[in-house]
Amino acid sequence: MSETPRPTTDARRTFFAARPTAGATVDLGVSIGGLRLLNPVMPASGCFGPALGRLIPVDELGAVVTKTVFGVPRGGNPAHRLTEIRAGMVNSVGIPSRGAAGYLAELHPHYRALGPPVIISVGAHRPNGYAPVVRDLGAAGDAYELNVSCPNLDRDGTDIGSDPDAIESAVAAVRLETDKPIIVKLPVLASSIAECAQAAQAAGADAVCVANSIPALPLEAYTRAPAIGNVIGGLSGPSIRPIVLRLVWLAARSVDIPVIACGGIETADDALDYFSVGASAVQVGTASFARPFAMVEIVRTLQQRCTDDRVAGIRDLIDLWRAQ
Amino acid sequence: MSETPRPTTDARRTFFAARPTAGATVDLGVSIGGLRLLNPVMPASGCFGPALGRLIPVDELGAVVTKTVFGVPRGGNPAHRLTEIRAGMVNSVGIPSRGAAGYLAELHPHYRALGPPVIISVGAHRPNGYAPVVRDLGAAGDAYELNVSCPNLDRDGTDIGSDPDAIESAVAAVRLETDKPIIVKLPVLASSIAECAQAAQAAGADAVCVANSIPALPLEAYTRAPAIGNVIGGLSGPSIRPIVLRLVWLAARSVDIPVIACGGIETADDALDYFSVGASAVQVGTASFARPFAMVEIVRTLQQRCTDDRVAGIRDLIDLWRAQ
Amino acid sequence: MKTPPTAAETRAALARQAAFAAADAAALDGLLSVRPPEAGPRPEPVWDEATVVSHEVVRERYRRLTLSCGTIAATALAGQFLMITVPPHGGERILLPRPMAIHRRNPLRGTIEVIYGVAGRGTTALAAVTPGQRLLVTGPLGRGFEFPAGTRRALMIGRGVGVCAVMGSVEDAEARGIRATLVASGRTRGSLIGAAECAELGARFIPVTDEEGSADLPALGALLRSEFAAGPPDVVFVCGAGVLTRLAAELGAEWGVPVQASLEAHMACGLGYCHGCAAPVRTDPAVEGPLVCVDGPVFDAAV
Amino acid sequence: MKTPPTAAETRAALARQAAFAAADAAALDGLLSVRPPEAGPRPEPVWDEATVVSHEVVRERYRRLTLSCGTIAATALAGQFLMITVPPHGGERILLPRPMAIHRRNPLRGTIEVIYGVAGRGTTALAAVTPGQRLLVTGPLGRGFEFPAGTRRALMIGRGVGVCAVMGSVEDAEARGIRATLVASGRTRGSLIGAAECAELGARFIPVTDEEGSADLPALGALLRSEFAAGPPDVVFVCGAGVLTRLAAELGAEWGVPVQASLEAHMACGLGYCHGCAAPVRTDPAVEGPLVCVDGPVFDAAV
Ligand SMILES: Cc1cc2nc3c(=O)[nH]c(=O)nc-3n(C[C@H](O)[C@H](O)[C@H](O)COP(=O)(O)OP(=O)(O)OC[C@H]3O[C@@H](n4cnc5c(N)ncnc54)[C@H](O)[C@@H]3O)c2cc1C
Ligand SMILES: Cc1cc2nc3c(=O)[nH]c(=O)nc-3n(C[C@H](O)[C@H](O)[C@H](O)COP(=O)(O)OP(=O)(O)OC[C@H]3O[C@@H](n4cnc5c(N)ncnc54)[C@H](O)[C@@H]3O)c2cc1C
Ligand SMILES: Cc1cc2nc3c(=O)[nH]c(=O)nc-3n(C[C@H](O)[C@H](O)[C@H](O)COP(=O)(O)O)c2cc1C
Ligand SMILES: Cc1cc2nc3c(=O)[nH]c(=O)nc-3n(C[C@H](O)[C@H](O)[C@H](O)COP(=O)(O)O)c2cc1C
Ligand code: FES
Ligand code: FES
Repeated sequence: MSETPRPTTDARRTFFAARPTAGATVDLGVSIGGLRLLNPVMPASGCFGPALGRLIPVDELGAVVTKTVFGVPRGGNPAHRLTEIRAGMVNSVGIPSRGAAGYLAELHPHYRALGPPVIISVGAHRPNGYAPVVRDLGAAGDAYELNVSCPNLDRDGTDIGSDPDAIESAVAAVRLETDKPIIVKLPVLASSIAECAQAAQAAGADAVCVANSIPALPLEAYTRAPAIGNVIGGLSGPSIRPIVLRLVWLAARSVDIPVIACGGIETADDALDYFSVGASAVQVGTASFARPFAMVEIVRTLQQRCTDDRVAGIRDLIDLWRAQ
Repeated sequence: MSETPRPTTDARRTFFAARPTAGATVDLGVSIGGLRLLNPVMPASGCFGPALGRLIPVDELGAVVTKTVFGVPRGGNPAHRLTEIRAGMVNSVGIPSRGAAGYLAELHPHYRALGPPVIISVGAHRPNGYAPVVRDLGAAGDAYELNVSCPNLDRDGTDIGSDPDAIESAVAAVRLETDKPIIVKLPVLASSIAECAQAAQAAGADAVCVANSIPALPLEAYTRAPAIGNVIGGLSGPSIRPIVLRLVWLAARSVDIPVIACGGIETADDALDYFSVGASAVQVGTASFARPFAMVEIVRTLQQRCTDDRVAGIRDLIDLWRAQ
Repeated sequence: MKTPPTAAETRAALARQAAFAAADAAALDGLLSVRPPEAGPRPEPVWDEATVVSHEVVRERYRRLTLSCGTIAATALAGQFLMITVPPHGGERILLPRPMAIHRRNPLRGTIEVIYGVAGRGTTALAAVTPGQRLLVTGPLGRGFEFPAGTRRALMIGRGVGVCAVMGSVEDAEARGIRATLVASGRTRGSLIGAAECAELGARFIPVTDEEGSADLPALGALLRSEFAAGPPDVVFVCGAGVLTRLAAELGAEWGVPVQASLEAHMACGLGYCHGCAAPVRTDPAVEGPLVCVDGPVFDAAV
Repeated sequence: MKTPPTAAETRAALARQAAFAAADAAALDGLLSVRPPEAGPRPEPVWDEATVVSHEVVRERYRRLTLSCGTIAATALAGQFLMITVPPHGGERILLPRPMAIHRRNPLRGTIEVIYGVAGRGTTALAAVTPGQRLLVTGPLGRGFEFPAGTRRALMIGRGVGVCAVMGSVEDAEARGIRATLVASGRTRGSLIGAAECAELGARFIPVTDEEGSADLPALGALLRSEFAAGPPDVVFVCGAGVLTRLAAELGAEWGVPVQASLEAHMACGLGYCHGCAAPVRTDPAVEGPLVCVDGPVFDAAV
C-alpha cells in the first residue's frame, strides 16, 4: 500500500492558494438519509475539534463530527491517555464530556461556525441512554452518530455495539426522538458485523459507520507496566485498515443504507480502497494529528482524480480501475 | 517494544552446540489438564510441521501442535494463499486436510517421532462436528485443540468460536469422546472473550488458547484487487500483539483454566508480556517463518533469564520485575 | 542470539528510573494550577514546512535541530512548543507528531532551534533527518512563561533537556532588561545545556550536577537561598523535574514570588481537541481538568 | 502534494501488466504435473547465516547478491531455491522470508549468487543489505531441474529474472559435457541476464527482446525450430513466463522431448508445512494439490 505523500516545497502557500473544490465540476456529493454532503470526507469523532479550523479550510469537508457527547459531564481518564507503539496509536482518553447542555452552550456554536453540516456523536452506557441525549440536543445536530462502540470506558465489559439487540433498541428509541439522520458507529470486536449493521438498519438508522478503534493493551518495554492509564486503549491508524476493510466490505453487502468507513485512512488511495469495497463516505482520525490537512488533501485528490479521468464521480473512478 | 534479536557470528554453530535446556536447573514446566509439558513454548497450528524438525531441535519445545485436521479431506484455497502487507502476514490457506484417517496414517507418525507431546488441532464447520473427528483420532493426540476460530473458511460467516453457546456445545460433545486435555482456540472477533472462555471452561475444557489471526481484507495497490484468492484472510504477526494481549488479559481474569497466548510472539520478551498478563503458555506462529529457531530461542532465553535472576520459574521472574 | 538485557544491572537501572519518575510525579501532586487570564493574545498556530538548516549532536546526549520557519520564528512566545511530524524513515512510520519546546527563536533569520534527546521510536526516527530536508511542523502552541508586570530579576531552573523550555524566557529577559539567572541541572557537566546561550544573552549560568552532588535538592536549595540572599527574584520558571518544581514552589513561598512550571504530557493534536494531554491538576472528577497543550504547558506552581 | 500516479498512463501500464499476468496464468492452465520419483536424495535444508560478499547492480534492473554460505553452496542442486530472511531496515520489518532462485553455486569458494529485481517491500528492504552483513538463509529447498538419463543437448529458456532459475542447470550441463543453449528473453538488451555466464560456461547464448520483436512468441518459436532443425535438444528447461512455458511445451511435443518448468508462488515456510504455495496444477478439489516449495518449484510441463 502506498506511502503517505509529503507536501513539497512551499506546500503551505500552494495549499492555501489552491481551492480546487471551489470551482469543481465533479460532484462528489453524498447523501446520508436526508442530509446532503458536499463530499464524502469528514473527521472521525474525537480526532477533530473547532480548533483544527485554525489550521485548515474546514469548509472544504463534507461534514464535521463532534467528539462524543454524553448526557452528563464526565472527567475522562488518568494519564497517560494516549501513546504510540509500532502497531499504531493507542488512546484511552475516556471521553471527557461537558454533557448535552454544556455541549450546546459552549461547543456547538464553534462547530456550527465552521460551515459544513455538524454530525453530533452521542454516547451512553446503556442502550436506552442515547435517546435522552439526542432529545436534549434537539435540532442542534444535522445528523447524530451513535457511538455504540467506544471501547475505552468499560475496561472489560461488552460494547453495546457488539450486540445486535442492544443496537436495535438504542436506535429505535433515538428514531422516536429525531427526524435527523442517524448513523450508528459499530465496533470491530463483534461476532458478526453483518448482524450489527442489519440491526441498525432495521431499527431505522440512515447509515452505519464502520468502525471504531480496536481495543488493545500496550505494555511498556522491560517493566511491562501498562503504557496508558486505563490499561486498555483503542488501537487506531494505518495498521487497522486491512481489518476494517473487511468489516466495511461485509457491512456494505449486508445493508442498503450507506456505510461510512473509518479506520486508518491517510490518503485518497486509502479512501478509494474503502470506496472500492462498498463504502459511501469516509472518516479520518489518527491521520489528522501528523498531517492536519490530510482530510482536505483527500477531498482535493479525489476531485483531481475524477477530473483527470474525466469521470462524474467516485463510483465511476472505481469502475474504471475495475474494468482494467 | 524490543527489536527482534538477530543471531550473531557463527550463530548456527553456537546454536547447535548449546543445548542449555538439557542440563537446566530451572523448571519451566506447565500443565494443561493432566498433560505435563517440559516448558510453555509450542508452535501455533498451521505454522509448524514435522519438516521444521529438519532445521531445529524440536525436542526442546514444550509440545508440538498439528495443522488443523478436519474429518474428511479438503483441498484448500486458490492462490494466492498468503501474502505480506505492512500490517503483517495475511493467509487464507483454507486448511487443506487429509481428514482424520489420512492424518493418522500419513502425518501422525511423523509428529509423534518428534518427541514432545502432540497436540492435535481439530476443525469442523458446525459445533457438533468436532466430537466425531476427535473420536476418529482416538488416543493419537496427547491433547486436542479445537479450532473454533479459523476465520478463513466462511467468507463472511460467523465463527463458531464467537458464540458462547456454540462453544459450549462443541466442547461438551468432545468431552464425552476423550479424557485427553481439551484446548479451545478462541477467535479475536467475538463480542466477549470472557464469555467465550467461560463457556469453554463450563463445558469441561482444560485450557483456552487466545487467539487466532484477525480476519482482514488486503488489497493490491492501484488495481485494488484482493491480494489473496479467498478475498478474506487472517492477519498475523507482531502488529496483532497489543490486541491479543488485551484478550489474554481478559480471558485469564475470567477463567481458572490455563490460558495459552497466541498472537505475534517473536521473542522471549513478547512471551513474557503475555505471561505478565496471565498466560500460562505461548504459541508461536508467523515468527517461525523468518526465524525457524524462534521457538527454541524463546525457550532458551526464558531458561537463561530465570537462571540469571536466580528464580525458580517464570512467575517469579515476572513478580521480580513487578516489584521494581 | 543477542545477549538479553542483563538481569541485575538492567533492573537496577530501570528501578532507578522508575523511582525517579514516581518521585517526580508525586512531587507535583497538589502543586499545580492554571494561571489567570493571559495578558495578551496568543499567536495563531500554523502548520508549515520547515527546512532543516542544521542538525547536530550537542552536549553528549542531545541533538540540536535548527529549522528555517519564518511563520513560527516571528511569533512564538517564550515557553511555547511546536509539534514536529516525524517523516517516515526506511519504512518506519511515526503516526503522532512529537511536541518539542522552542529552545531559541531568531525572528530576523526566521529560524528556531529545538534540542532533544534520542529516547524512543519517535526521536530515533527524528534523528535521521538531514539538513535541507523539510519537516512538517505546527506551532507555536500552548501558553508559555509570562513575566509578572515589573519583573526585574528572574530565576530559571531547568533539568536536562527541560532547560530548553525556559530558554525562550531567558531571551525575553535579555530583551526586556530583566536580570536572568539560569540553573541548569543534569547528571554530568558534559550533558548540561545553556552555558553558551547564557554567555550570549548575558544571563548568569549556574551549572549543578548529580556527579558533583550540587544537583541534590538540599544542596541546590541552599545554593539558591544564598545566591538570592541579597534579594529574591521576582519570578521563578522551572521545567524538567517534578522534584525541582516542588523545590521552586517552596522557594517561591519563602520569597513570596510566583512560580511557573512547564509540564510534559503525551500529545496527539497539540491544539486542545484530542483531549489526550490531561494535566496532573486536581479538579472535580466529573469535569475535565486542564489540558497541557492549551492550558499549559506552563502552569502556576505553589505549595 | 505529490502528483498522484497519473491516470491514463499509469492505468495503461497497469493494464498491460495485468493482461500479461492473466495471459501468463491462463497459459499455464492444464500444462503442469508433478514429476515421477526423484533419481537421488535431495540435500537436507539448513538455516545458516550467510555473509554478504558483494551486492551490486547488474543489467540495469537487477541486483546480484553474492553470499558466503558453505553449507548451501556445497549441496544445492540446479533449480533449487533458498529463503532469505530480510533484515529489518530502519524499523521496517519484513515478516516473511523471500524465496530466491540459486543463480550460481561455487562450492569451492563456498559462495552462492542470487539475482533479484526490486519489486515490493521485501526486495526494497533487501536492497539495503551491505557487504559484510549477515543474512539468515534457509536452503537448499525444493525439487530442481533434472536431466533425463543420456541427455546430450539441452535447451534452457528464461524470461527476465527467471533466467536465474535455469542457470544452475547450465552449470551442470557444462560439468557433465551436455551442450546447453540458453535463450534469455527480456524487454531490452540492457536487461538480459546470462551472457557473461554462458561465455564462462561455454553455453550458447541467444538473446531475444521485446524491443527487437525477437521475444514475440511466433518469432521465438520460429527461431528455436530453426536453431534445432538439425536435431532437437533432449530436454527443455523453462522459467519466467507462462506463455514461454506453453511455447516450450509445444516445442517439446513437436520434438518429443520432456519439458520442465520452474514456477513461483507466495511462500512462507519453503518446507511444505504452511501450505501457502499451492501450485496451479489441476487435482481433485477434495485433495490438496502439489506445493511449489516441495513438489516444485520445477514441474513437468506438457500440452
Ligand atoms: C510540551 C512538550 C515539550 C517537549 N519538549 C521537549 C524537548 O524540548 N526536548 C525533548 O527531548 N523532548 C521534549 N518533549 C518530549 C518529546 O515530545 C518526546 O515525546 C520524548 O522525548 C519521548 O521520545 P520519543 O517520542 O522518541 O518516545 P517514544 O517511545 O517514541 O514515545 C512513545 C509515545 O509516548 C509519548 N511520550 C514519551 N515520552 C514523552 C514525554 N516525555 N513527553 C511527552 N510525550 C512523551 C510520545 O509522544 C509517543 O506518543 C516535550 C514534550 C512536551 C509535551
Ligand atoms: C521459487 C522462487 C524463486 C524465486 N526466485 C526469484 C529470483 O531469483 N529473483 C527474483 O527477483 N525473484 C524471485 N522470486 C520472487 C521473489 O521471492 C519476490 O517475492 C518477488 O520478487 C516480489 O518482490 P517483493 O518480495 O519485494 O514483493 P512484496 O510486495 O514485498 O511481496 C508481497 C508478498 O507477495 C509475495 N510475492 C510477491 N511477488 C511474488 C513472486 N513473484 N513470487 C513469489 N512470491 C511473491 C512475497 O513473498 C510477499 O509475501 C522467486 C519466487 C519463488 C517462489
Ligand atoms: C484520540 C482519539 C479519540 C477518539 N475519541 C472518540 C470518540 O470520542 N468517539 C468515537 O466514536 N470515536 C473516537 N475515537 C475513534 C475514532 O473516531 C476512529 O474511529 C478511530 O480512531 C479509527 O480511525 P483512524 O484509524 O482513522 O484513527 C477516537 C480516536 C482517537 C485516536
Ligand atoms: C499460514 C498460516 C496457517 C495457519 N493455519 C492455522 C490452522 O490450520 N489452524 C489454526 O487454528 N490456526 C491457524 N493459523 C493461525 C495461527 O495458529 C495463529 O493463531 C496466528 O497466526 C496468530 O499467531 P502469530 O501472530 O504468532 O502467527 C495459521 C496461521 C498462518 C500464518
Ligand atoms: S494534545 Fe490534543 S488536547 Fe492536548
Ligand atoms: S511455502 Fe510453506 S508449504 Fe510451500
